[in-house]
Amino acid sequence: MTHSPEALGISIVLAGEAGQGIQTIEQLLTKILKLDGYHVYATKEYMSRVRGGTNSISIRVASKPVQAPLQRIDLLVALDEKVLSHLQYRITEETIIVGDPEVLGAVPGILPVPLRQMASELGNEMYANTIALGLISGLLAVDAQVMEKYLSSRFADKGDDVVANNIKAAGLGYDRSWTLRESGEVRFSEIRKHEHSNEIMVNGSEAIAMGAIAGGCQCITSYPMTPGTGVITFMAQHQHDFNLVVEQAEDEIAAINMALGAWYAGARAMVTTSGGGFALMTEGVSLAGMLEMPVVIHLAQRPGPATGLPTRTEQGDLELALYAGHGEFPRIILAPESLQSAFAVSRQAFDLADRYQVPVIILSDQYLVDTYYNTAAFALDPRETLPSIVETTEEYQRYQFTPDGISPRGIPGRGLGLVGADSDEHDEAAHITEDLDLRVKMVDKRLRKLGRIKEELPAAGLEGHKDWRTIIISWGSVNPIVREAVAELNRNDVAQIAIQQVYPLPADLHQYLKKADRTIIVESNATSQMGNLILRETGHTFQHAILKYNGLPFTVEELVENLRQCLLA
Amino acid sequence: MTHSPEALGISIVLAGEAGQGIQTIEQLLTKILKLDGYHVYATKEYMSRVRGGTNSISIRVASKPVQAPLQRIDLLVALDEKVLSHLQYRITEETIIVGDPEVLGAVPGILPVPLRQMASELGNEMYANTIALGLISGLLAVDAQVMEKYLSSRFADKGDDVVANNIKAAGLGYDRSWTLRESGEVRFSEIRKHEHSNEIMVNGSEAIAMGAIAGGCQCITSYPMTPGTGVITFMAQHQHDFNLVVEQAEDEIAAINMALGAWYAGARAMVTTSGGGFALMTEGVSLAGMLEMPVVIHLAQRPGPATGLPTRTEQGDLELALYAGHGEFPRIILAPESLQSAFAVSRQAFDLADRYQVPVIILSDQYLVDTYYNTAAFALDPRETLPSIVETTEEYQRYQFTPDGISPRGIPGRGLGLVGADSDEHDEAAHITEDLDLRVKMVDKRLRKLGRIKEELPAAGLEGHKDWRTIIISWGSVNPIVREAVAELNRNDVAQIAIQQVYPLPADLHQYLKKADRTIIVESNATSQMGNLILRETGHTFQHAILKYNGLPFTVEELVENLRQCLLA
Amino acid sequence: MMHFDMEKIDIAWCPGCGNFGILNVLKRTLVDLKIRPQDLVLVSGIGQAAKTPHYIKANFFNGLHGRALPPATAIKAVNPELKVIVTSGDGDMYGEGGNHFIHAIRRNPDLTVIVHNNMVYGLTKGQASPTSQLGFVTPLQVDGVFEEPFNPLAVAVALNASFVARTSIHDLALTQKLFAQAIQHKGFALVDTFTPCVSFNKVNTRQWYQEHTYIVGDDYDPQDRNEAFKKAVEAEPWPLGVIYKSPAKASFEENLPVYKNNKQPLIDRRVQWEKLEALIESKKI
Amino acid sequence: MMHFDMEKIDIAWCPGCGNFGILNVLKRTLVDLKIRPQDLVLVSGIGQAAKTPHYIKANFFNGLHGRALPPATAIKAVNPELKVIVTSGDGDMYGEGGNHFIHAIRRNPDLTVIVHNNMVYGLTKGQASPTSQLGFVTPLQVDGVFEEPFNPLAVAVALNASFVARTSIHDLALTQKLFAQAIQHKGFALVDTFTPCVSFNKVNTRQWYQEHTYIVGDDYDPQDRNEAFKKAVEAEPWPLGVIYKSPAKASFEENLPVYKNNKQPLIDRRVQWEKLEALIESKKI
Ligand SMILES: Cc1ncc(C[n+]2csc(CCOP(=O)(O)OP(=O)(O)O)c2C)c(N)n1
Ligand SMILES: Cc1ncc(C[n+]2csc(CCOP(=O)(O)OP(=O)(O)O)c2C)c(N)n1
Ligand code: SF4
Ligand code: SF4
Ligand SMILES: [Mg+2]
Ligand SMILES: [Mg+2]
Repeated sequence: MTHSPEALGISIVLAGEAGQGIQTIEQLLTKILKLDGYHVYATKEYMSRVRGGTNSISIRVASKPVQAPLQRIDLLVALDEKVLSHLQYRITEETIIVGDPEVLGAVPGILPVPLRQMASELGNEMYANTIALGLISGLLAVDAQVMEKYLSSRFADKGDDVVANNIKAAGLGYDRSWTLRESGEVRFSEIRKHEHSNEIMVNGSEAIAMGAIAGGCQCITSYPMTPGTGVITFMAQHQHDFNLVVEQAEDEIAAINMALGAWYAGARAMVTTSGGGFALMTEGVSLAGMLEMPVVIHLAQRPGPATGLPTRTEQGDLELALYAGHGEFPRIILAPESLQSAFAVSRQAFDLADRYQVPVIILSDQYLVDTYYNTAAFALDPRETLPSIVETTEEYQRYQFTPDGISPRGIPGRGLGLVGADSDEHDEAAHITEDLDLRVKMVDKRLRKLGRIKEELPAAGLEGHKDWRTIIISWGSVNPIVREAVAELNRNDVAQIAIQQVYPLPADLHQYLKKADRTIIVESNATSQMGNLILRETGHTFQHAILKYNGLPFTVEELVENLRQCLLA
Repeated sequence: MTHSPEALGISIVLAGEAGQGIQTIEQLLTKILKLDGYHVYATKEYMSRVRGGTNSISIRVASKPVQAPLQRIDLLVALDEKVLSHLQYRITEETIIVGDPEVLGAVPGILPVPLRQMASELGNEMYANTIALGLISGLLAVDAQVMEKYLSSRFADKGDDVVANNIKAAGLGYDRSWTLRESGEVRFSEIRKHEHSNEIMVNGSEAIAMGAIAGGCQCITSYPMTPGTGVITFMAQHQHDFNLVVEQAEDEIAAINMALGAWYAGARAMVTTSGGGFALMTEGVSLAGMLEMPVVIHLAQRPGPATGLPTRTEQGDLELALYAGHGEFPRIILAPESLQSAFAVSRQAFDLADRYQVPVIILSDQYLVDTYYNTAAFALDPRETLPSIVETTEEYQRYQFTPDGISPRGIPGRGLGLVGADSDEHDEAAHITEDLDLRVKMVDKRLRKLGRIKEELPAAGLEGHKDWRTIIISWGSVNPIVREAVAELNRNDVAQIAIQQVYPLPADLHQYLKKADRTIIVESNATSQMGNLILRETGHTFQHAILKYNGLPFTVEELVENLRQCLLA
Repeated sequence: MMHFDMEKIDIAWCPGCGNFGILNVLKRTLVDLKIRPQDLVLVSGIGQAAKTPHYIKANFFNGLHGRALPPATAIKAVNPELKVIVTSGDGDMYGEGGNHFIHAIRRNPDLTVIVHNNMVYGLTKGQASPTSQLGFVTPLQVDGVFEEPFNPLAVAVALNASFVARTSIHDLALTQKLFAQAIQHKGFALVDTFTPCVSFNKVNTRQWYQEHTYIVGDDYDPQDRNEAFKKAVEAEPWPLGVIYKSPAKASFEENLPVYKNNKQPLIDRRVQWEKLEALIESKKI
Repeated sequence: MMHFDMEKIDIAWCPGCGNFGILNVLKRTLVDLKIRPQDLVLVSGIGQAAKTPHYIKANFFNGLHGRALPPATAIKAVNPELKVIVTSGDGDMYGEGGNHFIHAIRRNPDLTVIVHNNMVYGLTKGQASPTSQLGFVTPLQVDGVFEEPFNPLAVAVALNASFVARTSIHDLALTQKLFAQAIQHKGFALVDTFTPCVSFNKVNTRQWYQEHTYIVGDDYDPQDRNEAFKKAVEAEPWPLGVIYKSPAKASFEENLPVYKNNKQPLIDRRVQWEKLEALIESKKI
């Protein structure tokens, strides 16, 4: 394998029980690393419990921007002994394991750091985590001043003592790191630093929530469900600033029906949920189809069926999203791959929903919403996201027939007209009908919008050298991992199509697939749902499917390995 | 067109407002026709209201068994004037329209029969319907004794007067028919009579309900929803005889979760619903997948999206049935085409669910459940439908790994063991787990069952001459209509595959499609959902799709016409 | 009254159905209260009662069976200037929609909720509804209903609903009075309205309602919650009138932070670009 | 007590969580009542409380969030010989599961329903539950809860539930007494159980419960529905004990025609082939 620390950066993992404070180390560490000019990437895997168990945070520090997890661990900070078996498969001969011998016991190959004892000496065991932070910072050659400055500002509101103690604790760890480095016990390859103080660090949930706000979202109604909850939580925190109605519904059925009512009355609204909650919304999705009511649904996938693995990741709900709701009506499904596109797609979702009067589903997953890295500040220009609402006249008819099937959308109280919305088959004025010829016209009207959507959505595009013969396809959060793996392969004959527009699929997809000698699909599910969709839409069958469904994201190394095998076959 | 009354029989339509009594005429008439030795077929189309509007019942009387509706009307009994415009498109120059001039007014081309006046002369306007009945019976040359005998037995419990008056009324109509026939005003081709007193007449709902009882169904929990309600209503009526628990749930979510609880405790249970209700059940379908709990779901389709056309027919929920529920798990979907197969499939559904521990969906539609004709009495042999439940030992583990993925199913209270059911990812003992290797094994175990199902389900088979070059594919209730249309076409080069096993599709399908020069798909929906499924499963794209989605079933004549056009193309 | 009448429509109800009375009284009340059709939204689920919005010339949202309250709540939250009235059936509101009924009361949006309580499922042809009385025989409840009938008033009192009333359509004057009070009340106002289904409920007829109800006396104080509970559980005869009024409380919309300092409906507000820029900026560290 | 203990398990609750107390009291009660694990089914939805069935050695059905009551009802209907106990959370039972809560009470299946009421959503990290108190601040309810808290006891009394009790896990003896009574009661028996969530509810702590509750006196008569309602709406201090017992009524299973003349569980019955043959025969005319 070619993956060297030089190429891939350094892979650090913080692991321990829920409640032991790895999150504290993580939050401080990633910020300090970023401030110091490193490219930082972090993702987490955790159990569905509040205390105990084993959780881990994987951090990559690199000379170039990175957006994918590594399998290998270079530096493991183990806060309890269960961690070692939990992460066994990621630990190599070169992995440096740092831990407190008091906690871990006598594990061979461990670099013992008496964190607790050192903390006690400082007067409080709580500082063990800060010591660990200093230690890692030192091992990574972080500028001590940057570290101290950040700690000062971070703890400023806790008082001078806390600041001083934290700086002291971090310093203790930092000093220890020098001993280790100098003794030659720990040596990481050098990582270049950059000036990127203009970049931001947010996770997928935050990116989606901010994108929604930029998209004019004014109302979010949802029922808590991991990993969908992050979006509504973020919006709740910022509701005062952004004039948001944030309502925790009694169930997901209420949530989606509220969102439809909100759009009807003139607001832009969304819901956020996961597979089980979305399953409950499917009648409401069908209602959106019939009412031609815009609505934005964030569906953050986790492994199913049923309750499944609530805090893990999967791409197992694509088909559910595609076909949810009885009867036939158009929809749009978008699966952002990165923080930038999470923001952009989420913003765009509101415009698309409004423009075509269809449900738009943002299909993310636990991996995407819980991952963050430094990235360019989200661009806010152009600022126009005016809703396409018309002032009604007395003759206004909500479902007026039009060539492209899109009827001007009025709202109650704005104009002289009256605005209906009807879940039965209806006439142009939205009144219930049993005229079966009208029925056919209304079905055609609704479906016609899909033609328009297909015309207007962009092409997929292909990434790779012009001599490509193999195409690798993936979608959503898997794309950047494939991208890095393909870069690692470094072959002229391999190209990638990274789908983010799941439905309707980009029109140019078929043309590329037809030309390929070899096609490979990569998905985080067991039945290759995207492969099935592409087959259905283009008739194309993939030669290889690389599928992962143990609840964890792909890693770069395993994808490189899997792709190599496919390319050999 | 070749359709002659000789070939197709006589097409009679009774039409009027809801509440005017067309159902009474229908019920009496079809019984009498059957008793008299005719092959009788009847189907209804009605509006979503209790009174008013326009409903119609189409009856075919033929020399051979018929199972498909005709477009053409030979004899129209119009109980109100709205009927004429409502049925305009089915009325030809030859159509004989019988109606009361008092009610219809002076409509040109109508054969006026003063039904009301005649009834008043008998002392009660209520008898107008019986007079109409006699009239139609006479026009069809029904044996007057058969008619009278049936009326006597039918009204016996209402007292001698009612019997006498009904016979008198029917006689009046009957006599009038002779005048009409002798005057030459009405002349139908002769239809042969047969001895088939051993045959039964039930509609699709009743066939499914009886099949369920034969399949050992002991419990039905549902929330009323047209057109799914017929099945639970029939079972409610017969619950005392068959030891059934029949419970109207508070909503569809309760219904499916109750059914799962019932199977868990050892009963065979089902739910019946339509698209909107099924949409609400999808989280429960996913739960069935995770619990590996058998369950039988009758999904009677009606046009969507949302409330749509509640009393009409469509095949628009195939994709919903296929992909309902988040996450990945196997399921079986069966779409019966006839009363015989409605009974057989419904019975079989319980065995399949039990055997493979998966949800089995019976996909019918309003047309199928509301249609009836004379058919052989349902065969009850062999009588074995023993549930495959094991007595548990102390070591019992509900999700024990097995080569085919099917674990022996125990139930609580039967044996020394304990039986768990868990909606989280779980270990063999059904306990919640976050062991991600176990997760993969459990996914594989669940999906492995599909392989077994595919092996054991029968082939599709093809109907047609050995020289076929064109294949016409349809599914469910559309099959018999295609069958009759293909017979009408009478071409050696056309064959039919009538799918009733929707998922997994029959294994031999692809082999036929590959050999065909021309393939045509016929479906009652707007987007060719079966076509999409076949494309996804076999890579095959149909040259022609004949799609109907105005809420009415196909008719033989329109299919003949459509197919001819495809064959010319 | 003219402006709430539809032009030519074919009303899908059976002759003699109590829904006609409710429709007429409602239209008359709306005229009396000088409500503009443009400012009114009628919301319903699915059922015979739920067709009411199709027969009144106003804005309407005829959604899913059981799901009238969530969109109604949201409409009001998005534009508090609209008058929002829910007209739906007993099955819709207390059966399929039961969870929303509970939680909407807890939220207390400023809605008028008229439940056409015919103690049966009309549209689906006669099954028991949650309010069907013990022993009521139907095609599904062949031995008669044995489940404890749902008492919407008692439950609403238990949830401390802000306005709880019962009327019966045999008394048009009372019905109009209560509709008017409910519409003028700020907060969740329930008017459970007894109404005959002439096709599927042969027990609880217009006459039966007349004979089995009485109007609460002028001395009855709907502000006493314990008394209200006692009244709410009374049956045969059933009390009609305002059964309960909770101590004054803010409506859902009033509680929403978004309207605390600014009464503009959401539609009139735009994205706060500066604040969003600042928020993004704050993520640089 | 041994036979309800699991071998080696890793309980996913936080140290100090009230669920431990409920688990232990429940196991002890089951032993005292001499219930065989094989004859017991524990049913739950999803949440921290809903994990309880995984920690008791018995049959269990751990279904979907909010959906504990429908399968529990069906299990009892299919095999009335089983003892069925539901142990789930306040969000599960009164939020997502609210509609089943209402209608299960109406049906009155012979279930014991223990609601671990910690006034918060534990598993999803601290959002308000329907029973969260006014002003309770959470990551989602940033200005504090303003919706009227759901009062399960008052609603149960309004629905004429057959057995309605409240306990608090700070009082183990009372809890065991009430669990035992509820399990022995025939019909729907609700025990709303106050329990601290040490991670996400810093207001309603063990001590808070201790300080804000009292046990109803011996003179309190739970058979008087109006008195029960008064008691049920009392708060701060909250009454503990049996709040209401309805007049004796048949359970759901007893009402089912299938058990009227034959007590055999369904599993022991076979298809009535002769009757089916006769039914088919009857369709020949
Ligand atoms: C999800 C769903 N389930 C079931 C139905 C069928 N359905 C339509 S109306 C209705 C009940 C109507 O009863 P009610 O609300 O009392 O209204 P009524 O017709 O008596 O006025 C039912 C069950 C539906 N449309 N959608
Ligand atoms: C359909 C669905 N919606 C949401 C969730 C997420 N969820 C799991 S548990 C829970 C709430 C738990 O609260 P409660 O029932 O009070 O239990 P606790 O954890 O407090 O014991 C939620 C919202 C889910 N699993 N399924
Ligand atoms: S069925 Fe009943 S509720 Fe429906 S319109 Fe007729 S009388 Fe009214
Ligand atoms: S989060 Fe709360 S309810 Fe859950 S285990 Fe911890 S203390 Fe108990
Ligand atoms: Mg009703
Ligand atoms: Mg809770």
